[in-house]
Amino acid sequence: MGTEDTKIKLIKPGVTSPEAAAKIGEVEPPLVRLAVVEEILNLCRANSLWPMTFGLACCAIEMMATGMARFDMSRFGAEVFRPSPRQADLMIVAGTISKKMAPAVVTLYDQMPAPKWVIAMGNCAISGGPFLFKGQYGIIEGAVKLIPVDVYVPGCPPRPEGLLEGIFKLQEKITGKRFWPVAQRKSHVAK
Amino acid sequence: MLLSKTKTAIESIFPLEIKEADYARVGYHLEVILDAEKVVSLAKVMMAQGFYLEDVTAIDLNPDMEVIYHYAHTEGCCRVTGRAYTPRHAPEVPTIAGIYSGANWHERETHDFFGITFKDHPYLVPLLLPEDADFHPLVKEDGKVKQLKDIKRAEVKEQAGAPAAGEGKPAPAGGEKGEKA
Amino acid sequence: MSYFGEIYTGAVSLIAGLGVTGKALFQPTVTVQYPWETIDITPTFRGHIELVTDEETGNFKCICCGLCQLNCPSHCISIKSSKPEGAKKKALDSYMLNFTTCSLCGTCVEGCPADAIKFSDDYNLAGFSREEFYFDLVKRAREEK
Amino acid sequence: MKIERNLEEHSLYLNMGPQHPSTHGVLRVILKLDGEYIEEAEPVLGYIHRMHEKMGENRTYAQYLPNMGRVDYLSALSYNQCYVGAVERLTGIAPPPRAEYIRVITTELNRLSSHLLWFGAYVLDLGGFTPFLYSFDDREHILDLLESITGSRLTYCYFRFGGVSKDITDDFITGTRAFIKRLRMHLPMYETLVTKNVIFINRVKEVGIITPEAARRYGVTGPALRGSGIKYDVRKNEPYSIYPEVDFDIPVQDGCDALSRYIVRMLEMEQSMRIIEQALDKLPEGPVMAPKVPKKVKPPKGDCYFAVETARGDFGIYIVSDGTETAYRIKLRTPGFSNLSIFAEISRGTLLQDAISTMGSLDLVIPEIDR
Repeated sequence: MGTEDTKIKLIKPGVTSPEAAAKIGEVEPPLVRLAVVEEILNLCRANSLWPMTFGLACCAIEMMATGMARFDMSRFGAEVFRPSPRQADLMIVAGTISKKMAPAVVTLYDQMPAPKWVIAMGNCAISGGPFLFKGQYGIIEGAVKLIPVDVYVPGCPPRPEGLLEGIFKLQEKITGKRFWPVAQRKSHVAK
Repeated sequence: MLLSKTKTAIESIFPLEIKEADYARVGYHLEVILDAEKVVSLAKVMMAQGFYLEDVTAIDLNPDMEVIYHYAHTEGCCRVTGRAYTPRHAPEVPTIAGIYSGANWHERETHDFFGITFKDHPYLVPLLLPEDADFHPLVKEDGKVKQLKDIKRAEVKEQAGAPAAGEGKPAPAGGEKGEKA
Repeated sequence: MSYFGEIYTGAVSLIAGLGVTGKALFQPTVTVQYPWETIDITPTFRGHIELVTDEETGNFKCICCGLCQLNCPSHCISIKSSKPEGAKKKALDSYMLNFTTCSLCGTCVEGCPADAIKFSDDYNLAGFSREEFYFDLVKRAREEK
Repeated sequence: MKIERNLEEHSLYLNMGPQHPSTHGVLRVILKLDGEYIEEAEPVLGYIHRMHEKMGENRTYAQYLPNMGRVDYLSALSYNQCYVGAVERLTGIAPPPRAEYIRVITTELNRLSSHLLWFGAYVLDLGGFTPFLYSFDDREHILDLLESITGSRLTYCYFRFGGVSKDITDDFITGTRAFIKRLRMHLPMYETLVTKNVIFINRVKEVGIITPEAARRYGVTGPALRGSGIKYDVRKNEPYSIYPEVDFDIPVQDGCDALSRYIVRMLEMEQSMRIIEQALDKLPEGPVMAPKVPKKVKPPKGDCYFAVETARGDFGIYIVSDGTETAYRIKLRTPGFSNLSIFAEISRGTLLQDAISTMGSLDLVIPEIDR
């Protein structure tokens, strides 16, 4: 019942550990590396992230809400949701990954062209979240067990602002600098 | 009206095994306790009476697993619960997928969770669990599984003479099976 | 329906749709430029939990009863407390919150007999590792002061 | 049911999902196609099976509450209501009237938000993007209202055994009234934009026919059943909470097709608004929690069934208690499970592109089907 063996078997044939899984999709270094070109490319990549339409559970609704009128992810260049992994470079793992779904998640990740990034949105994608209990038999305890994750957005589900912050963090990771100010929270506690 | 009509219809086939439940407390009107063989004839009666199948599920009990059929009616308010018992070590009941097409999935799910075999089921493979799953998650460990008398509400209705005696006494019909353990 | 009839009905429903969009064009803009400006978040918002300090004494209100730890459905709270020699009350040593398994149900806050925990308003958390969300609430509360 | 894979045939096997934009989650459907026509369809479930029933046996009654928001995250409050209703029936706790009113108001708001999301997503499946933006805009207003009292936007954990966790405020009441006024203005706009649109009508009319007989055989409930001309709604047939005290209708359409199901949902939104208005008018004063709720809920031995009408149909919880703090068995009867099971039958012989309209019109929420 949900032993370590079955978990690894489910990940992918030939891939036996998360470390090996982390190597999937690494970009081979270019023959000639020009720092300026690289920087410009990264700037372009960071500001036009194309996420994949990939909703798993509750967080997917918040992901949709982030793309819609109120929160409008397109202001930060990340609104082009692509149904096909071949056209996407950002995978937002929004929801619980079950053991049955795990091979599909890995396949989808493999199909994305490099360079590619992953945001684990919500507690389920981070660690299994509320569905993590002793004797559980159905879920993968976090997306990081399957694929390398760049940014974590906690919450159950996170507010759309959380996902936006995740995108900012990812842009920070790609380019090495932050474009947007940190949102000044108005504390309700003072009231 | 609907209730009495249904009761009569079921009684014509199962004269002894039907009892009226206290709706306000348990949420269903009729409880039918069946032999495992008779679930199909109950399904036929319910179909003829215009009921739809809510779900098929089971409870892991010792020594007999309880397979539960919930029926409800679309006109008016009448809920019928059918209960069948099948041995825990080799649980098997006939399928009703031939009568209620929706039962197909419910039975597959019950097979997933409890390992109950539905005889003559057209396609009894795991539905919710992975295809190669070889475990039944809702089957309890040996130490945790209870007997029927541990989960049945003590009968206090009707027996005006001995309301307190209900506590120790197992529920009729099904309860006796639990006693034998 | 005739060929021209179809064109006519098609055109009518197209224009009707365009009309709705057209109307929206002339409605006032309500956009808030988010990272620069923010709108107030509701006071009831459930973020991760925080420890409340007593304003008079400056100590934590927590009485270390462990009810939050016990009630939590996903076991994300762990408290360590000790009773110093001669002291009347238990003192809080550490209050660890594993926010990555929290389901924000509010059981801990409601069940707290001393009103010692509250929801924070951290609505835009994100980080590069899971460990960033294993909060040491005692440390956090001290830093905030 | 099962698709035999015979390679000599000239049939095409098509895998739709588990990652597909119009399955609304992780549903996989194996389709056997003869050209553009579907010969067989086999939905494959379990891609988001989250062990809710197993968790019910591991957690105490109160600890199981947050699960309810996650079974069906779009109408989480209906699920909250069903679960607390079942436990209250089992233990005999009676919530005060104000709490019942608040429950109905918030649940109906939640139903509105669910229908709005369905409306947007369904039209998006059929190729229209604009209504999605409008419906989400309206939906955000509901989420704001609900967040102001429950603290969460989606996976509410608001009802408690014997009441609700927090009283509603005057701001909420005025906000709700203002929202209803706003939605009443927007519904005709949706009608112009979508309901009267020729392309939309052509894609949904006479598509995905569910006959009343088939609906009964599969146990289809909710708007999908009412679109087939059967007037069945748990709120009327088996009244719970304060539904007997409010006046509302059950919209029924006889078309049996996707368009009828669409119209039923649109009409239901109006009825939900009526319920909310009446409940707000009648809202009694008083506490929102029953006075004597034990800290540890320990129902007596026995079983109980409780059903509510969610946005998708008849949801029932069957709890078996062995007298301890943890349920012996919790069975969730989810409407989507039965509603989806009919898909294989109604899509047989139809065109592939109609499968999308059919599936969308059933209003599937996959975590609720897989549990």
